[in-house]
Amino acid sequence: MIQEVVPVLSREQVADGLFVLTVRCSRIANSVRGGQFLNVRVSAGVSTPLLRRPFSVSRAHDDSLELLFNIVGGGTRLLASKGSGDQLDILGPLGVPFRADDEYETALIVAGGLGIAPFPLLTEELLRFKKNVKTFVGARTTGHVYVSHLREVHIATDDGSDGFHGNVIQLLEHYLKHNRIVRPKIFGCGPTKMLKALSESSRQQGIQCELSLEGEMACGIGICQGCPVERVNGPKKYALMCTEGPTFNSTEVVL
Amino acid sequence: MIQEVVPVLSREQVADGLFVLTVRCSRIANSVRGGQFLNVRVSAGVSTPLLRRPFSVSRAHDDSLELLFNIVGGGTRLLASKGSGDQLDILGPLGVPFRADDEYETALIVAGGLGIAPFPLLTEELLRFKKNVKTFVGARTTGHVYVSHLREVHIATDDGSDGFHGNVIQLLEHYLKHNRIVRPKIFGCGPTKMLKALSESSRQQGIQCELSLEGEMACGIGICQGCPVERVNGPKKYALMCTEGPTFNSTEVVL
Amino acid sequence: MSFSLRGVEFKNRVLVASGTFGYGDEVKDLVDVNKLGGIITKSLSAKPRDGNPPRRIVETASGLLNSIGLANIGVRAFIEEKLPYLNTLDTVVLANIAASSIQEYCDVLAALEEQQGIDGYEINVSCPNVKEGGLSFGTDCNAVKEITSRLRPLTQKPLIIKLTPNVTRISEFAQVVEAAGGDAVSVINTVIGMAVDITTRRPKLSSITGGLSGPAIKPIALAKVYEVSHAVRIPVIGVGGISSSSDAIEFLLAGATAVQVGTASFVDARTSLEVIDGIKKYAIDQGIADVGSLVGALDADISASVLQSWL
Amino acid sequence: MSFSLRGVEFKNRVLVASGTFGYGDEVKDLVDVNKLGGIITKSLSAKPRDGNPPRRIVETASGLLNSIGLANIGVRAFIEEKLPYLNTLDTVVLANIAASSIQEYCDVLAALEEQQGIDGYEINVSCPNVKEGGLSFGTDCNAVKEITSRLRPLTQKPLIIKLTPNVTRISEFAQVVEAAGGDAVSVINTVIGMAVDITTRRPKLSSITGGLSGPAIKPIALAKVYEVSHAVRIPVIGVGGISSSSDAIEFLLAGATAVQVGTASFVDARTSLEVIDGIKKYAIDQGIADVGSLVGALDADISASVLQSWL
Ligand SMILES: Cc1cc2nc3c(=O)[nH]c(=O)nc-3n(C[C@H](O)[C@H](O)[C@H](O)COP(=O)(O)OP(=O)(O)OC[C@H]3O[C@@H](n4cnc5c(N)ncnc54)[C@H](O)[C@@H]3O)c2cc1C
Ligand SMILES: Cc1cc2nc3c(=O)[nH]c(=O)nc-3n(C[C@H](O)[C@H](O)[C@H](O)COP(=O)(O)OP(=O)(O)OC[C@H]3O[C@@H](n4cnc5c(N)ncnc54)[C@H](O)[C@@H]3O)c2cc1C
Ligand SMILES: Cc1cc2nc3c(=O)[nH]c(=O)nc-3n(C[C@H](O)[C@H](O)[C@H](O)COP(=O)(O)O)c2cc1C
Ligand SMILES: Cc1cc2nc3c(=O)[nH]c(=O)nc-3n(C[C@H](O)[C@H](O)[C@H](O)COP(=O)(O)O)c2cc1C
Ligand code: FES
Ligand code: FES
Repeated sequence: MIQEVVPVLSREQVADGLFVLTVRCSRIANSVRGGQFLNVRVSAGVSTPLLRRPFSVSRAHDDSLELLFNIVGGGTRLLASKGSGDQLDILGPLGVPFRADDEYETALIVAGGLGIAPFPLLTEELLRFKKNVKTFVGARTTGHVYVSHLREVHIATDDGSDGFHGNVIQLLEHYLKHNRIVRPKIFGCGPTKMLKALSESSRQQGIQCELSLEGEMACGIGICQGCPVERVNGPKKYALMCTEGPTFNSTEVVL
Repeated sequence: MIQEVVPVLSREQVADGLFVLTVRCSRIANSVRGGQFLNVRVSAGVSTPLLRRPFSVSRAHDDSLELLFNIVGGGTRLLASKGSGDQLDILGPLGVPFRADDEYETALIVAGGLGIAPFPLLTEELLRFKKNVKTFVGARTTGHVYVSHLREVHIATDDGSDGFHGNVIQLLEHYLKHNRIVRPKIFGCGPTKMLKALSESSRQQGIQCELSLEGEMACGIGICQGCPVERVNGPKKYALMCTEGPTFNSTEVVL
Repeated sequence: MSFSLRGVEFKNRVLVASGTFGYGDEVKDLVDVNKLGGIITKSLSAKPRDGNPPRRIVETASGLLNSIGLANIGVRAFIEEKLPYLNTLDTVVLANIAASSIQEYCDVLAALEEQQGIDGYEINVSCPNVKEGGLSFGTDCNAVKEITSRLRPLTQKPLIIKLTPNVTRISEFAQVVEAAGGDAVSVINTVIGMAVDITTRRPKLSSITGGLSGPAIKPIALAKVYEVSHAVRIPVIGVGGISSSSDAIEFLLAGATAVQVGTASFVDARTSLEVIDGIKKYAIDQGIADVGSLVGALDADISASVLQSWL
Repeated sequence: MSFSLRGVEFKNRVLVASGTFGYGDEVKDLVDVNKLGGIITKSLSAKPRDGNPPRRIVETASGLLNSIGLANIGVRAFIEEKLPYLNTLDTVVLANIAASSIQEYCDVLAALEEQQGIDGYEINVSCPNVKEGGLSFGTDCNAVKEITSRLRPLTQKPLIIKLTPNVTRISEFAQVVEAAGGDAVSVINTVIGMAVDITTRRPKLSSITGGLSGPAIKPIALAKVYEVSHAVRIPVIGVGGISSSSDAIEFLLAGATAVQVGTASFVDARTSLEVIDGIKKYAIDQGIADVGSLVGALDADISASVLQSWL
C-alpha cells in the first residue's frame, strides 16, 4: 500500500455521465489486481468533501491506472473536473482482489451499472490464467452501456433499448438455461440489491460466486471500523469491507 | 441591488498573483459607482467557502464588470480558477460610493496594495466631474504594481524597486511638500494600517479624506450586523461597513 | 404545507431565523417575503444595543462563528421604524425577544402586545442573566421555566421558546417550557465555539467565544430536534444548518413541525424560497398529499438512540 | 516540543486520537509512527465488541458522523496480538479504555497494568452506564469522579480522562477529574449528531445518532479547551477537528498542553507528522525557543468570555 500524489494524464467521457480518468502511478500499476481499489482524495486542502472516495482500478498499464466512474455527488463531480495537468492524491492498492485463479473453467462476469468498473482489469488476469470469460452487463438504458475491454459481452437493459429486455440476473439465468457452461464461477459487482439477487441465483444453481461490495468508507485501510459487512458465521460478526473485502465469497456475507 | 447568476467573460493575470475577472451584467454595469462592491458567491453548492466574498467593482463597461483581486485564501483561489464559460452568482451593487462630486478640485487617490481595485471606476467618474486626478500607488515590490486605467500615477515600493523608495503615505507627503495642490481631496483604499496613517496624515495637513474600508462581511446587505466600524461620535456606536460604508469620511470612523 | 400554532396560520413550514433576515425590509428587493411561512425578527431588547466591538464574524469549516452581541435597534425604534413595514406583509411575523433580566423579557413583550402586527413571540434565552453574574438563562432550567411562566399570562399569542444546544439534556428544557405553557420550542440556537488568530495570538472574535451556525452544525441540530420531539408534545421548530429542501425534510422527519433558515440566507437570501419549493416538489415526487404527514415520520426504533450509543 | 506527564516523556505535543489510528500497525507502511508524540489505541473493552450494524459512517458538511459502537478486539486479544508490535515502537503508547460498568474499567486497566509497554491510560467515559439504564457516564459528574477515583489507585502511570462535549459545563467534569487524582483531561470526544435519509425516511446511522468529528467541530472543541484550561491546573489535551499545524497551534494557545489528530488521519494518515513539522516551523518563524511557551499564551481578557456572550 502506498500513498502518492500522482499526475492526471487524461479524463474522457465514454458514455452518458460515465468518465474514465487515467493517472500515472507505476508502483500501483505494477502490483494492482482485479477487484482492488484506490482511496482517492478528490479535494485537496478543502474540507468538503472531507473523506477520500474509493474507486476500483478499472485497468492498469505499465505505469498508469484507469478509474471508471459516474457523477453521483460532490466527490465524483470534483473528480470529473480533473484533467491533464492536475494532480491527485491516491492511496492503494487496497482490499482483497478477486480470486481469479481458483478451480473453475469459465468466468461469468456479472455487472450492474457502474459495477463494470473492476472487470477490465480482472478480465486481463482471467485470460492470463487461461479461463473462459463471458460477461453480462446490465444497464438502465442504451446510453449508459460501456463495455470496452470486456470479453464476450451480453447486454441487458431495463428498457430494452439494447440487448436483452430485463435485468442482468434474468439475462444470466436465461443464458445458463440455454447454454451448458462447464465448471463456472460467477464474479459479480453492482448495486447491493442486484448482488443480493445474484447471490441467491448462484446459490440456487449451485455456482460458486464472488462479489465485490460497495458501501461507505472513511479510511479504506482498516483503522476506522466504518465499513462492516455482516458475516454468515464465524467468530467475528462483521468483516471490514476495506481490508477483508471488497470481494467476498457470496456464501460468506449477509447482504 | 440585484442578485444574478452571470457569465464569466474572461480571467486574466495582470501582475504577480493579480487577476482581473470580467463578468457580464448590464444591470449592475449601468448603475454601479466607484467604491461600491459586489458580494460574490465563489463556490456554488459547496459549503467551503461558505460565505460570499466582497470585491470592489474595478471597472464597468456597457454590459460588463471587472473585478481585480489577488489570491489570499480559499475563496480567492476558487475565484482565480474561474474563466470564460463559468458562471458566477453576484449580488450588487452594494455599499455607499465615494462622494466624487464634492467641493474640491483635485482628487488625490492613494492606494496600498490591492487598494487600487476601486479606483479605475472612480477615476472615470472623477474625470466626468472634471476633477484633476493624481494617483499614488504603494506596493511591496515592482512585480506587484498594476496601474492600468489610473491617472497621473506616482509609485512607491517598499523595496525601492520601482518609483519612490518607501510607503505610499511618505510618497504622498513628499509630493504635497513639493507641489501646491488647490482644493484637494484624498480618496484612500488599502490595508487598515495604511488607512490609519493616511487618515492621520490628512488630518494634519487639513485635507478632506474619504476611505474605503475592508473587513469581514457575511451578508453584505445589512442583515447580519457582522461588519461594525466604530464611529467617532453619533448616537450609534457602530456603523455597518456594508451598508453605511465601505466608504467613510476619515473623520467619521475610528480605525 | 400550512400549519397553525395557537390559532395563527402559517402558510408553509419554512420561516426565516432571528438575526439572519434583519427586520424583513432589507431584502425586499431580492425576496418575495410574502411567500415565507413566517419572519422572525432580529432579537429585540428593551433598549437599543450597540453590540460587540469588531471582529464579530469568522468563517469556519462549513460554519459561521458570530458574536454580534445582539446589536439591535431596541423595541421602541422597532415599533416606530420597522413594524409599519412588517404590517404590510402577508406572512406571519414573530418578534424575537432578548433580555438580561426576566423583567426585561416581560417589558419588551408587553410593549409589543400593545401593537398591531405581531403574530407571536420567540424568546431567545441564550442571554446572560445579569442577576446571576452573566450565567446564560438558557442553560438554567429554572430560569427557562420562570421566563416561560412569567411571559405566558402576558399574551394570548403563540409563545415560542428558543432553546440553546449548549446543555446536557435539551429535552429537560423543552419539558419545562411545555409545563409552563409555552406553545412551541425552537431548536437550536448557535453552538458555542471559538477561533484563534495564530499570528496575533488573539481570539478572532472580540468576545473570545461566539456562536457557531451553518451546515457544520446541521447534524447537531438534527439530533437535538429528534431528542426534543420525543420528549414533548408541543411543536418543535427546527433550526441549524438548513440550506436546502432536503436538509429541511430531514428536520421534518426527525420531528420538526416547521423549520427556520438562518445562515444560509446570508449565502443566498432566496434560500428559504427554494426550500419551500423543494419541499413541495419532494411531496409531489413521493406522492405525499400533506407535508404535515412527514413530521416525525422517521422510520426508526428509538431504543437504538442517543443514550445507548457508544461514542 | 517535548512535554511530560507524571514522569512519562512525550517527544512532541502531537498524538493520534483513539479510534482513528487503529493499533498503530495498520498504517506503518504510510507513517513513521516513531515520530509521533504518542499513539492512543482504539478503545479497549473487557470482551471483544462487534460494534454497531451498518451503516456506521456518514459524511456531513466538513464533518464525519460515526457510530462504530466501539468495535474492538477486546483487551485480551490486544495484549496478545497488538501489544508486541506497539512494544517495538519508540513513542508513548496510551491505552484507551471503554466500559459499560465502573468495574469493567477497573478490570481492563488492571489487565493492562500487568503488561509491559503501556505508558499510560486514556479513559473514554462516553459509554453507556448499564446500571443507569444506558445513561452515558460522561454526562454524569459523579460517575466521572468515581471512575477517576477507582482507577487512580490501580496505576502509577498517567491517567487521562477523555471528556465529552455533550454537557452544559465541561469544566465541572474536568474539576472532578482533577480532584480525584486524574493527571490530565482530553477535550473533546465527538459531538452527538444525526443524519436522515429522506428517500428511505430512515436515520442514516443504524444507531440513529452518532458522534460528529472533523473540521466542523473545531470551533466547538477549541471553546471547550479554553473553558477547561481556565478551570483546572492539570494539563488539557486538545482534540477535535485538527487537520493542520495552524489548527494545532490554535489549541495550544487556547490552553492545550498537547493535541490529538483524529479524523484528519483518515483523510491523510500523515497529517499528524505534518502537524509536528508545521509547529516546528511556526516556532522558528516566530522566534519561539520552547513550543511549551505557546500553551495558554492566548492574549485575551477572559472577562469577555463564554458566559458573558449573547448568542
Ligand atoms: C470498494 C469500492 C469501489 C468502488 N468503485 C467504484 C468505481 O470504480 N466507480 C464508481 O463510479 N464508483 C465506485 N464506488 C462508489 C464510489 O466510491 C462512490 O460513488 C463515491 O464515493 C461517491 O462520492 P460522491 O462524493 O460523488 O457522492 P456522495 O455525495 O458521497 O454520495 C452520493 C450518493 O452516493 C452514495 N454513496 C456514497 N459513497 C458510496 C459508496 N462508497 N458506495 C456506494 N454508494 C455510495 C451516497 O449514499 C449517496 O446516495 C466504489 C465504492 C467502493 C466501496
Ligand atoms: C468592501 C470590500 C471590498 C473588497 N474589494 C476587494 C477587491 O476589489 N479585491 C480584492 O482582492 N479584495 C477585496 N476585498 C477583500 C476580499 O474580500 C478578501 O480578500 C476575500 O474575501 C478573501 O477571501 P478568501 O476566501 O480568499 O480568504 P480567506 O481564507 O477568507 O482569508 C484569507 C485572509 O484574508 C483575510 N480576509 C478575509 N476576508 C477579508 C476581508 N473581507 N477583508 C480583509 N481581509 C479579509 C482573512 O482574515 C485571512 O487573513 C474587499 C473587501 C471588502 C470588505
Ligand atoms: C449572525 C447571526 C445572528 C443571529 N442573531 C440571533 C438573534 O438575534 N436572536 C436569536 O434568537 N438567534 C440569532 N441567531 C441564531 C439563528 O437564529 C439560528 O438559531 C442559528 O444561526 C442556527 O441556524 P443556522 O445554522 O441556520 O444559522 C443568529 C445567528 C447568526 C449567524
Ligand atoms: C471513526 C471514529 C472512531 C472513534 N473511536 C474512538 C474510540 O474508540 N475511543 C475514543 O475515546 N474516541 C474515539 N473517537 C473520537 C476521537 O478520538 C476524537 O476524540 C474525535 O473524533 C474528535 O477529534 P477529530 O475531530 O480530530 O476526529 C473516534 C472517532 C472517530 C471519527
Ligand atoms: S473504511 Fe475504515 S475500516 Fe474500512
Ligand atoms: S456584512 Fe452583514 S451587516 Fe454588513
